[in-house]
Amino acid sequence: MELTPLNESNDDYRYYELFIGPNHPGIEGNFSYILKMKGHTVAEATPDPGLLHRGFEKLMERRLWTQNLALIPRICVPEPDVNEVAYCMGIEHMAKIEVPKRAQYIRVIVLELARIASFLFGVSGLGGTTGHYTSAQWLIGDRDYILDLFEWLTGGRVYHIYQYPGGVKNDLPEGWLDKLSDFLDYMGKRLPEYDKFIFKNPIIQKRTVGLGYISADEAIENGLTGPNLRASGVIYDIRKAQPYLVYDELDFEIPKTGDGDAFSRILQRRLELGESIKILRQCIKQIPQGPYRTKVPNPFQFRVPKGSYYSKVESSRGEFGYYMVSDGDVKPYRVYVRGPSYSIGLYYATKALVGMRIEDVPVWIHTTDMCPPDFDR
Amino acid sequence: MVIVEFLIKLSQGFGIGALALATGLLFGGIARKIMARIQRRYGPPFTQNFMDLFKLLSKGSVSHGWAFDLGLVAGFVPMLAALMFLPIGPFTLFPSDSSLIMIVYLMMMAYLGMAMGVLASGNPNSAIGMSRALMLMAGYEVPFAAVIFSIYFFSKTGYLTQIVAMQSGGFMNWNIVKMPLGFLAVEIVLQGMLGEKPFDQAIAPAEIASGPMVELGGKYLGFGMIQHSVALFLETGIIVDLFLGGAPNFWIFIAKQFVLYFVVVLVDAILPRLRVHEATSFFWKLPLFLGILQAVIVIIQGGVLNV
Amino acid sequence: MSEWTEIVDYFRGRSMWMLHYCTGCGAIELPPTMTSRWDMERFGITPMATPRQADILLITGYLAIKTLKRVIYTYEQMQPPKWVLGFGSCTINGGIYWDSYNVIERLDKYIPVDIYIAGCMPRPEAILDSFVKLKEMVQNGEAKGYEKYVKNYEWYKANQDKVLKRTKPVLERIEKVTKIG
Amino acid sequence: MADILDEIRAMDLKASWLNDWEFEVIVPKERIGSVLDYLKSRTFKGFMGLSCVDWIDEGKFELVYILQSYDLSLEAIVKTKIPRHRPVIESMNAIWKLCEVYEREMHEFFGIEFVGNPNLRPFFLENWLDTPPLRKDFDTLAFSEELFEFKEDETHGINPPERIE
Amino acid sequence: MSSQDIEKKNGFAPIVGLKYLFKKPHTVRYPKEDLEVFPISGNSPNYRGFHTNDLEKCIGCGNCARVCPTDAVTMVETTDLKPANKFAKTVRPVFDYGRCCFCAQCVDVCPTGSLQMSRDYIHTFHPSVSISVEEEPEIVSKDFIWRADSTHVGNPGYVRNEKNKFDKVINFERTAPKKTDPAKRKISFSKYVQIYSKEEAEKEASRCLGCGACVEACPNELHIPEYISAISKGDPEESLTWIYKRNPLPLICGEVCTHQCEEACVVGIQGEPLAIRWLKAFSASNVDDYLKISNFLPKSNGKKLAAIGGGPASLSFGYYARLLGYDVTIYEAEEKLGGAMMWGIPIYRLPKDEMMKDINAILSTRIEVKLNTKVGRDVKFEDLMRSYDAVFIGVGNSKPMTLRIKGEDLENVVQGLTFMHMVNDGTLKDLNGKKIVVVGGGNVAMDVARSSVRLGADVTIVYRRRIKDMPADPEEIEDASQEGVKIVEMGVPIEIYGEKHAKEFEYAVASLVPDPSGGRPRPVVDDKSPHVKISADYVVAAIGQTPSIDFIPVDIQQKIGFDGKSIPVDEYGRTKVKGLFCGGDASNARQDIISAIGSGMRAAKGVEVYLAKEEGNV
Repeated sequence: MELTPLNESNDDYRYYELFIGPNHPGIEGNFSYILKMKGHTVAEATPDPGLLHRGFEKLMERRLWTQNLALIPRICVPEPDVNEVAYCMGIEHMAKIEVPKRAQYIRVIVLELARIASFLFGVSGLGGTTGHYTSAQWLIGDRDYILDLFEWLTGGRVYHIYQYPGGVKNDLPEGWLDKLSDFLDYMGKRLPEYDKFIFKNPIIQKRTVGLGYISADEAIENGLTGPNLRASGVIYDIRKAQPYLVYDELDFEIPKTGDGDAFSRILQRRLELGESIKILRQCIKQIPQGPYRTKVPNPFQFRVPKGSYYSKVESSRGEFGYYMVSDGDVKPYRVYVRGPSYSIGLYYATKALVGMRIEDVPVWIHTTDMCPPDFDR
Repeated sequence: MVIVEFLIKLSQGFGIGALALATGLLFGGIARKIMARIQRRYGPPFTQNFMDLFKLLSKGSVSHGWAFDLGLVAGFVPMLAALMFLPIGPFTLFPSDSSLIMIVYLMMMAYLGMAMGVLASGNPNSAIGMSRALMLMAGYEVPFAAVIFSIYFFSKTGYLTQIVAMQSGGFMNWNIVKMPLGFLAVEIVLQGMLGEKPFDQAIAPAEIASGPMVELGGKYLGFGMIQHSVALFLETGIIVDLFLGGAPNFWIFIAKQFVLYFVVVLVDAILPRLRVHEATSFFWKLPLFLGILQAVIVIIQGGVLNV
Repeated sequence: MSEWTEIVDYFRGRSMWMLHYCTGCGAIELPPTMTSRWDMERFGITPMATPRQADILLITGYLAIKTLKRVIYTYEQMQPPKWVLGFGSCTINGGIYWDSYNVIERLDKYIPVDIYIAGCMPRPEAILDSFVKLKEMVQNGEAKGYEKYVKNYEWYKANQDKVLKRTKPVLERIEKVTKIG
Repeated sequence: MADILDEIRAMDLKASWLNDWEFEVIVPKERIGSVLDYLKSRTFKGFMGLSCVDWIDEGKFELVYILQSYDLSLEAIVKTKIPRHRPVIESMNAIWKLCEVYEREMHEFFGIEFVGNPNLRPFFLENWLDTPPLRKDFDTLAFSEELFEFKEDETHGINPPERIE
Repeated sequence: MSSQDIEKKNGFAPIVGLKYLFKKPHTVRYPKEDLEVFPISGNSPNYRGFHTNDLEKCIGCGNCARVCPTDAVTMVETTDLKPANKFAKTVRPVFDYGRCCFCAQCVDVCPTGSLQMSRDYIHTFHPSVSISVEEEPEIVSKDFIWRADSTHVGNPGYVRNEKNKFDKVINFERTAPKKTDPAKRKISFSKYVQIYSKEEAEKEASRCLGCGACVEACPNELHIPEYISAISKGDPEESLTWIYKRNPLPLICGEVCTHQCEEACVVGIQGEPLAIRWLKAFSASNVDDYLKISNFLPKSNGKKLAAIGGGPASLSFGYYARLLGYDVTIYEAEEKLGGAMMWGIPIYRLPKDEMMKDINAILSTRIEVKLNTKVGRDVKFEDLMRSYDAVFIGVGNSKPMTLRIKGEDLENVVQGLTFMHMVNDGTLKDLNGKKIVVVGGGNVAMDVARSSVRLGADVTIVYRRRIKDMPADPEEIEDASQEGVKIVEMGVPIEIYGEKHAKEFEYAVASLVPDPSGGRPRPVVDDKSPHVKISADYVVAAIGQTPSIDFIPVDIQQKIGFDGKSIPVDEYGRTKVKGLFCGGDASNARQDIISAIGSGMRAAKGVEVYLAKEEGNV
């Protein structure tokens, strides 16, 4: 690459192009920003998505409703369960399938565990970008314990393929809840260490406090959702506002940080992690016995009645939505996936990154916890 | 006889080079082990760095022009040259020429040479990295200079051999006791010199894809690694000579070096990276303050109070 | 000379630096493999930020056409000796995206692959296992994919160009796309 | 809450609840801008997504705008149909700037032209010369077989029993 | 910890990390160590690894191949195994691990439970340096394709076995049709099984996996998956279109078919098979105008065919021949069409109006029917042969087999079909308080027994083997015993006592000896066998019958090779005499309606082939 000045005669600076990604440790996943740089400062950011584009929406139209269950976890790799749940909930709504209470509790457990795993993954990314490798190693190491739980429950470490229209595929294995409870105890011990090691760390605070400030109005205008939106002071959580599953039976709060900067974004996640643990503990106590799946027709005869529905789940990154259209056949007519990172990664980043120094770009990317596969699809 | 002497010196020089390299690599390996432990894992064998170096030297490499090659040589040779003047325990290759200023000057030369080389690669990442490295250098060289000034003033000499000699006779004579603030400043500076976190802005893999090293591959990276290892040995060695009273024999010298490096590694393990301007301004604040304070104390002690 | 080669190969096998490039979803199992739970640094494998420094390129799953281009650039930037690992089903025969319009089917048509790992995605154990295997292969001098690439460059190039440098539509158009202006 | 639907119906539009938090509005193509503008003024400030459904038998594309009201906790699904053979619609980037990227995506995947959108360059795909891929008449398997040169055994090795018909 | 607490900066807080310098790492040093977090060492006990397949248990239904979202499963012909049962196919799944995504959907849908996943997951392959680049992709992908067998069976992972089969996505429980209470139905001849409602039918149809194992079991190979799928879609008309392609008597078959298909149904291996028969009845009863949906176009090619007998074989022959454009004439000896269906099947199983619905639909294709015309008596067979282009014999079996015991010639010892004829034509109206012994275990025996119950009789069935060996439908047997029919197992008839009328019936309780040639066990009566006498007003022998083709001249009989039991024909129903075709019970191995329909249909096709050849010769 050459340090070529771009032809902008009215400017004395030498601009040059810098690729953040795809082959760059500072980017999440396989995604790229092409930055036009002015010294150490970003003058223009252009996202270059599609490096992970697999054409999910097309492939889903070619597969049976339930076959797609193997496909959709891959839309958001670090947190696959939200896809499964959102998709199944959409089907259940359209086909009017009742989901047993126990299955709903299990789904909440899975979702909240996935949220914790996703937090650990996301903040470890921050550790990686700021050079705080020890925290990255710790968090990913601890995330593995969640993967163990998932593996025992579902038979797969990352792609669980555990949800099924009408409930979940199999019951909790014997002793699983004890194991979960042990894990929560362990997390309870580790969390203060994380706080001291990461959140109270003066340099982490120096790097993130005040970085990438966004006001509440701007956040809404730019389509931010989830923790990123809440960190700006809009206390809106689908789990509270439009309770799905059994979230209305559980006692939890939406923490408020509201500074709108990078630090409050990770802090928001950290505080929500505490709430997740609270939810999980309640679930362990409250989970009822009983069936865990309503029987639905087998995959070859499973037809969803004509109609369309937008089903959504609060993921750790924001609102994960599935807009599904059925023409009454065994295959979906159209599935549109609304990834939570779409607006922030492809649109808001072009605004937010401008004027930012190069060293802050990866930090900003990681504090927004964006996940390229969910907008590349 | 001159020829024989020259040959002896030459082989001794090679010996020192090899020794410094081996020690540097070993330190690197042990540091990786320590880091790994803090990160709750086992880490690579402590000989890993040797294997890495060997592999790098056996690997194919791409040059980016003569300036690239020359730059690397210019980065590598001064570092080795500086090493020749370092009193290693009781041994000094050129006892009469261990001028501190010269060593520091040669070290800076090495970095500038490196800068020239990597800039020739044309990769913006390495340009950014190099500009960061130089900016950082501007940061830590100032407090370092302040401390050196104190030592000059205190020891009334610029030769390391003499500084070491002055500290003989027990722990209480070491400069670390006499100039604790200066030592503190230098330890922080050492963190910066070695490019360990929080001062690794120059390489910063996640930001600028390892900065200056971005276009170095194979043998070039191998030379970079040698340079880094030698620098590690040299820089810790200087501080051992300056503050820890040198050493009666080689092993103790290495042990002292390691203690210094150990602290660096621990800090490296628990702190993330600062922004580059923050790092520079940090050097101009705390370490510089300590350095100047030390200088003032020394001046007051030596000049005014005449202790 | 052969002893020398053996020694070199021994050290090459003990120090393999991988390129830190997440090409596909298999990359999600790399962080656990890299970090404290599985710790692949025990084998001397560390992630590297740039292709110049890397010895092994992990193709972690499917390759979108756009990524394929970057991967080829990356691969060609790497210095020999270099090795490619194909992770999971997608690199072998298309995997779950076998019918996708944007994902290649067989990786070794475009770059030479030294070792394939089954799984979707491979567990950390499987990844470590393949690293150990690759180490043995390197030490026995069996991993020579990079030489193959040089030897058969024309063939690889033709395959790459077929996918990357399309000049006319792949399928006959059924309906004309309406464009305005 | 329910009165929002009455208001919309008063505008001579079809609207119905999908569940407690979601309603859909069917809007003729000409009025889409004004309806979205109106909804935005009625607290539907969050733009959640833009989707498109290819009703190939009808010869229509259906654009689906998903809006979110944080104050009312409601989701509005606004649908409009445009002809398939000359898919043109005005861009909504005057109302939501971020609509631009969604429209760019729909342009790429369906070939819909958004009048007023300054940036309809290729986005996810590189060097795409075929039918836009998410259209129903695009056969992804055939494309894949052709481009990546592999053949699919449709029978899975099962030979259907020979029968007298 | 509150947010303010966390937010507080503390330069010394990170030192907490250093304590791990002196703690044991939590690294799992694979391959030296293994995970130790699960009840077993290594990966999780239900891990989704490589597949295992119990090749003996697998029936090759191919559901795994069809459900696979990655198209990784191929069914490949195998030669090295013996099939699990008579319906099993010889294909077995082969997995392409260059495709497989380990989602376990194939395991979830495996009806036999033979396909499972193991905990093994490691397989690496490195192409050798010597392979040429052109061959490499093929060689690599081949290395990851292998047949699932018992290689990994010792290390089971994701398993759906007998214990947790309900976790599968198959629905094992049948939606039973509504039946009238036994107490109520035993006093009435009205139909007691309700045809499915729409919801029931859709629910039942939605259990179908669509694998088509039933198709091969069906004597006429109906398009079963297609028509069930259409029902599940909620479209009985489309369903009937599929049925009508190979069966012009859908409602009759829907009510009384012997449903071989249900025996083959893969869902039945671990659960209850689909009620395929009732589903057919559902679609037939929900469509009024058959011919509209069957796309029948009246046409004529001027050729004339005759069919002897008015049973299902002839009707089927007539319909498909009409479809091909032939003019067909049916010669029926009785006053009504239907043959065995008319006279042999009781109306509580097959109401006559339902039967006539099917028959009338066929007749409305303008088939000529000559009732009360017995060939051989009213018309000469040779005349038929002369005046028609081809003749089809669909006379069925009318000569009953005899018990060959003493007292068989007494009055009130009747044959099953004769008895049923009497019931159906109304000559036998009341059996109140009478004791009836039925010998035999087939469907005719059941019909006789249950009709007698409805006429007020006290019925005992005497059968040579055990109940589970009975050839009758299990459902029939169950319903019969619910209605109060006594069943005597292993009763071998010895003698019937009485002077003019039968009074007493004696049988011996036999013991079962396994058949050395592998068939059903044989009852053996020896000296020790106890003999039982029961009183009987009627003894009905329902042990089968053979065709009677006396109307055919003896020379032709010899020519076609009639051996007294059946007429040999080829796959097109052709006998050895040119232009003479045969179908139905007279020539079929299986003697039921669906086989008769099948043979009629094949014969129609055979006529086409035959006449085309004839013309070619001219």
